[in-house]
Amino acid sequence: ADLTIGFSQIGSESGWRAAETTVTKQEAEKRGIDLKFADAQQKQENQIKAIRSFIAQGVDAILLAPVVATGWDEVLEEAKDAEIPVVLLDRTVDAPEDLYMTAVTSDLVHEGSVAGQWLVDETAGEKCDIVELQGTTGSSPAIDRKKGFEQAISGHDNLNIVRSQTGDFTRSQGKVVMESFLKAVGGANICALYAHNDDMAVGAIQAIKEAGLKPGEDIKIVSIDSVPDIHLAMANGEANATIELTPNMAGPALDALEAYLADGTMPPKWIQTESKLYTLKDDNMAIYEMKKDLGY
Amino acid sequence: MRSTHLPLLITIATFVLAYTLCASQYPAMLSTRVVANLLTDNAFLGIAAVGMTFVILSGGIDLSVGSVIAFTGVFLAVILRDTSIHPLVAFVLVLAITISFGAAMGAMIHYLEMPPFIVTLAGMFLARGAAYVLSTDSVPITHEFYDTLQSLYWKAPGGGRFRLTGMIMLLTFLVGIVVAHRTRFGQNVYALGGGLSTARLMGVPLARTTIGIYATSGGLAGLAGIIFSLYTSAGYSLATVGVELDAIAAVVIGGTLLTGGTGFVAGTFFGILIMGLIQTFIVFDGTLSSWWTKIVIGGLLFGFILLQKGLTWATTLRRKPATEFAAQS
Amino acid sequence: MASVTDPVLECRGISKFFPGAIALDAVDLTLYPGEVHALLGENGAGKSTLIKCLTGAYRRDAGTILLNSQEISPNSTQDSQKLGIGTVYQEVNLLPNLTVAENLFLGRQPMWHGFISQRKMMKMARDLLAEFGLSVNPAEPLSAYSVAVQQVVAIARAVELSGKVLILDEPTASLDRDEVDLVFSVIEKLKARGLAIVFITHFLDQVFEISDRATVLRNGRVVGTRLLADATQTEIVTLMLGRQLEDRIHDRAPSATGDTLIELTNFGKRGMITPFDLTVRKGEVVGLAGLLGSGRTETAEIIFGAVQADQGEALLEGKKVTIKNPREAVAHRFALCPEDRKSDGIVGDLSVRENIILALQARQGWFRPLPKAKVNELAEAYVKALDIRLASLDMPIRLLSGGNQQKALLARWLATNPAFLILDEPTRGIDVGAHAEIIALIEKLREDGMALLVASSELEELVAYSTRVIVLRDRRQVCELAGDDITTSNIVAAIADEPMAEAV
Amino acid sequence: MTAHVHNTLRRITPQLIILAAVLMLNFMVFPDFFRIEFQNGRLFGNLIDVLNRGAPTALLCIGMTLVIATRGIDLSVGAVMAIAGAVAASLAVDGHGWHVALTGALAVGAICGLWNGVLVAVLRIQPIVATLVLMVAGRGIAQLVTEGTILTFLDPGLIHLGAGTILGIPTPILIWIGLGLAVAAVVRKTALGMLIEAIGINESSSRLAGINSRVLIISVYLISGVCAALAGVIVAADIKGADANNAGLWLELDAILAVVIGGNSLLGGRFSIMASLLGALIIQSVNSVILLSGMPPEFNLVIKALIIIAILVIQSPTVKHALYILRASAEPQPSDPIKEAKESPQ
Ligand SMILES: Nc1ncnc2c1ncn2[C@@H]1O[C@H](COP(=O)(O)OP(=O)(O)OP(=O)(O)O)[C@@H](O)[C@H]1O
Ligand SMILES: Nc1ncnc2c1ncn2[C@@H]1O[C@H](COP(=O)(O)OP(=O)(O)OP(=O)(O)O)[C@@H](O)[C@H]1O
Ligand SMILES: [Mg+2]
Ligand SMILES: [Mg+2]
Repeated sequence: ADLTIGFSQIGSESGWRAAETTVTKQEAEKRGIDLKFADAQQKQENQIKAIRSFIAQGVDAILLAPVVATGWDEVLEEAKDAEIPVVLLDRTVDAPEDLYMTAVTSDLVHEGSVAGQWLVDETAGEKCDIVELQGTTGSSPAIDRKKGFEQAISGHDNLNIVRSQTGDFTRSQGKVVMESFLKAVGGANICALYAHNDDMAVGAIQAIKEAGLKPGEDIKIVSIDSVPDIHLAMANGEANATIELTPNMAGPALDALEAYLADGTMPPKWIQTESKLYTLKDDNMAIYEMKKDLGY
Repeated sequence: MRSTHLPLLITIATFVLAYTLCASQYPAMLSTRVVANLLTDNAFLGIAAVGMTFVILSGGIDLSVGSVIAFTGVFLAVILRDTSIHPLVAFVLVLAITISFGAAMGAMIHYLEMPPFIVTLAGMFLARGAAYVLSTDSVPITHEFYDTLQSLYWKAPGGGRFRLTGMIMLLTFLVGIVVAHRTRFGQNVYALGGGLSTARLMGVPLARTTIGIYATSGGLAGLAGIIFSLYTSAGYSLATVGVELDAIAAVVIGGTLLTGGTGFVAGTFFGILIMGLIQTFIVFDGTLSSWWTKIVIGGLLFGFILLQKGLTWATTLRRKPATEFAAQS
Repeated sequence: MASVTDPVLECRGISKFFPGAIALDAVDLTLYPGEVHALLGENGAGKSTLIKCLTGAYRRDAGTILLNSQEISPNSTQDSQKLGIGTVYQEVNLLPNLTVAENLFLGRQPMWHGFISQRKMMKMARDLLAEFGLSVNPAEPLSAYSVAVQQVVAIARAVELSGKVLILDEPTASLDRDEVDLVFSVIEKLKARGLAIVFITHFLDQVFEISDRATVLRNGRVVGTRLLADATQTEIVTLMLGRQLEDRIHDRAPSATGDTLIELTNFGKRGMITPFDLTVRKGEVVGLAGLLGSGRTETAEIIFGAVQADQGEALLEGKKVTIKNPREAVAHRFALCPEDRKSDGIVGDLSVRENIILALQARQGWFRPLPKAKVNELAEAYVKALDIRLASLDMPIRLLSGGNQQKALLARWLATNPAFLILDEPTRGIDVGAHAEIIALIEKLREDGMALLVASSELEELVAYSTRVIVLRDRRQVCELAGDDITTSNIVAAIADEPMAEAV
Repeated sequence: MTAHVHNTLRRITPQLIILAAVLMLNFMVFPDFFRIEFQNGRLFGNLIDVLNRGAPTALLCIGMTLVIATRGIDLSVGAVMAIAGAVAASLAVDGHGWHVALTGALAVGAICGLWNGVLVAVLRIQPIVATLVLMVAGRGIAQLVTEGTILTFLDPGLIHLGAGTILGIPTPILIWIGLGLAVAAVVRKTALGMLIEAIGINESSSRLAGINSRVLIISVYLISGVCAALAGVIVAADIKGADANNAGLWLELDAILAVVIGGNSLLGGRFSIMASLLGALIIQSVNSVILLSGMPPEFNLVIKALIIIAILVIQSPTVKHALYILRASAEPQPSDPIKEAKESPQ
């Protein structure tokens, strides 16, 4: 391969991220790029170490999926000094724009507000008490998706978040926390569930079923990511809406890099991926079939 | 040369051997960049590991360091954001907090006779919880003093940057070595590790030493937190999860026995380097999937332990057969 | 001699209660400068407890302590060290992971500009140890040396610490004659310097040799203080026991008559013990004599499989057997009562009852627990037979006094009804009364047809019960004595002799 | 027999009191806490949740107690849970029945335990480091099996183990109580318990007394591995999928904490499985307080830390001793009975 690109991935903490890794590797292979992959096990320090090692190794470019927004200035500066372009994947950083070439991301706040807006439309002014399953406390998706959702429902007095607790982005915690919501608030009093990711929603659906309620009908469910299992649930009428976060961030990123390395075309600073809303109106079974082998 | 220096020599030999092997595979690993990175990237871990070495030498363990580092970072970031305090004052403040925190854990361990594992586990929850309460967001630090500190580096030929933080780590190790072997406090730490009741009968001031050990570890975790905040220019409550396990692994790879009483601060330094080397090697290789990364790290950890065990066994077998199991009890 | 001066140390009405036991009941003790004061009593009389209360290792429940007429109240051993009271506790209490020099000077290291001066410390250590006739490398970790060496180091450390009072709790238990002499010469020097020295031991000869006065404890009470110049051994023993010790005439043990039980040929391990041949018959007591480090313990361990032999073979009643580990040895009905009871013998937190049945249970297997009734019956029988003093069978064995722990260990092995019993220093730390009982016990076991191998530093004792004595030197058997040749002087001669043709 | 029951009761009294106190705290933040209904074919209520959600920790506790009794520690149980869940799920996905999946998972757990045991007992690596190896590598192995995805399965038999009920009681509750009682009975009715304690207190003495310490130590790690595997299967079955990334994450710390709250010493020796199980329930009740209190999640850890510190302080030997003295000094000095006790056996 004539191009060597380093990819510093956060880790493999969720199915979505595993899919992103798979897709990135596929995209690199498709283009004949030698991809150096480094898994940081959820630690920023490991990501910084990896980037420094990439620089020491003299790669042609670096893909970085940053675990957190802050703290990249120093190492990005080193990359810049070594004239290695850096492309950010799926999250941006709090660093001067000249330190990286471009960022291919969705807008986390926007995702939250799409979910909120869907619920606003769905309830159409009827009173609705919402429970919220937050992501890992302190993680940027948890903070931004909460923020976006709250923005969208603010001003609609019929919508109220009555309980909000972290489900750590995991299916089992989603189920456990939903169980406690059902008891603490009372299943009949919950009108909708907003989960920061689909995995927690899938867990919560099971808790709702075990409590003798019908997910999707008795309790409306909206979540984010669009992983295969939530489409399966939607096909069964057990969930209502999901917002897609595409795992294919590498495609646009590598396109931009190749163009730049070929003739110096500067891409825009932000390549935003679409946050597509899927509802029961879509052919969820087909989407499930399509997505299930993507490595989620 | 004391016969007890053997584990230290073995660790150093292991490192040299491993480095040579890595370099023969990837010549770029000989560059000053890699050397400088080993120092800079592991600075905070190294400093925390010095504290951990003292704790483990005394027969204890400190699970709270990762959380204390995160807390320090968040505390600094929040205080520098919300007040106009100078960072140096903030450093003093945060060190005072972490030292007292460590001392409080030491006091609980000594006066309430509770096992360190559990006390520091509770401390780990508490410190991280406190970080969350301060801020769940990651808070950037944008003080010009930080920029000044960050711009202090020496750029070696070949592009390696030897930064202030790495030098502070080296200094910490030097001080640690002197304290461990040349002061009464250090000797008392070893004494504690040799046996608590015996140390008591020999007149070692247990309360003072125990509290001192955990205060040292807390303080060094605080210093590591300051270094980490310099490293990332931010404070983040989810940072450095599990760093305590890395520090423990470094101490153990460095030849210190977890049962306490035997080991060297200098060994920990090479333990840190060996761990950094493993990571660098994996990144240079760049073909391992997420899961193979974990398996390989575990496998290499096992390999090092085994190598150490084997060398120790081979060299001590001839010396003292009679005390084969007296040594373990 | 001492009454003209003021006492250095006075204890008045010291009491100590343990849950389930009164260890000390209003004990008085007065020490004058320049005297060696023996503290005597049976196992469990409270000697060690008194020492620990005095030095602040235990918190006393009542009583006052006066040092030079000033009331003191040490709360920790550190306090008492600062007050000039140096102590050697009963079990060697040093740190095996530190070097000899570090152990000697822990807490008082020579400083140079605020840092410990290793060089000075090594020199001081070498000088100090030379006084005790020990030429070990002070830079080696203490664990490299035998219990005996460690004991001497502990004494040296205590001597260094004692500005006013030196307390020695059974310091000579694991020393042999030469070392004892060295220790005594140091004690004499300190005495001349005006120190008060407390000396605890079960060797009455040593008491009379070095001590000026003796205080006798029984069941936690002082039963008398005597000037030793005016007292006889019998008087002291009677005071200790509360009864007369029967004089037992030891018949020379008859030469073995029984069948051969075990036959070892060319048994040994490189670097540890030179290969040896050994035959033990039923109804025979083979004694092992030698200096410290001569390989007695190693011989015992290798026969029991605690250390695996790398050559040689073993025949048990004519059949070839392997002894790869203690488990196999126990299965062959071997038993070993180890020398270091604290680290190799007792299981501290288990009850006395469980400790007694431990080996038997291990042999029975995990899934065949001994019935409760049987356990109680066994434990009670042995506590009675060996006169083990305890508050209850349920108390953890670590709370027993040293001598009583030793007896409980003996009980553990007797309970397995062994065919071949190996005893390594069986009477270490045992009081005179029990001492006689154990010797009697050994004789009885022999008469019952058991085969015994006993390693001991007490030659009189060896002479009393052995049918044969094997002398070791430098980890090899150098001589075997039998019948009327077994006398202390012959053994001493054999130990001292240059290696010659008399080798086995 | 009754004396035995009496002793057990006395041993677990502190844990029972603490559990009661934490449950009362639950009641204070959520008055309906004790309500249990029969709904939808199963018992339904917070108390049931505590028992049900406590299952993984409780199962880990059983093995962990034995390991800790031998003076060891097993950090790998969380990773072993992930491996076992992954193996069960992949077997189920391949169309094998639930018993094959379960057997396979348990076998893998046993192998993991064996590995740990051999490292500790044969290679003499310190337990905390020996099991750290599998803790780090194990999750990777689990992800290797699931390829990083959540491996979803539909086998009703397997799902029943985690999410089903028997006579209205969630299966996990029956499993952990059953296994806990069984293991506790086995170690106490045979000599195993005492021999394990002996090894934990003084291995050298135990070996010289003829105890096969090597095999015993390997066995306890093996049991721990199997318990972890069972917990892993339950956790996977509960969500109908194996989540190799998160199953059992940091649960080893909860298990160790539970053992300590159960009053067992980390230095080995005397142990009580019952007390550890109560410890697991106490931890789960603390989690329940946090969930029911409705506090924002950023306070979760602080609340948990403070409650745990309070529990540990109450349980610490020093405080216990102080309470003992207080109680003893309230009564007249019991000097005479003691003297009798001392003299009677002689
Ligand atoms: N911590 C304790 N708890 C309960 N009883 C104890 C404790 N320590 C000692 N004892 C008991 O106190 C008594 C005195 O023990 P001590 O060790 O002082 O005897 P000793 O005279 O030194 O005997 P020996 O000659 O065997 O060493 C013994 O009966 C012992 O069982
Ligand atoms: N004076 C000494 N200097 C150096 N090493 C010694 C000395 N005395 C003993 N040792 C070492 O300690 C080890 C154990 O000795 P130990 O005294 O237990 O042997 P032993 O023959 O069983 O004597 P005993 O049973 O009489 O104490 C020996 O292998 C020896 O190497
Ligand atoms: Mg004593
Ligand atoms: Mg010996």
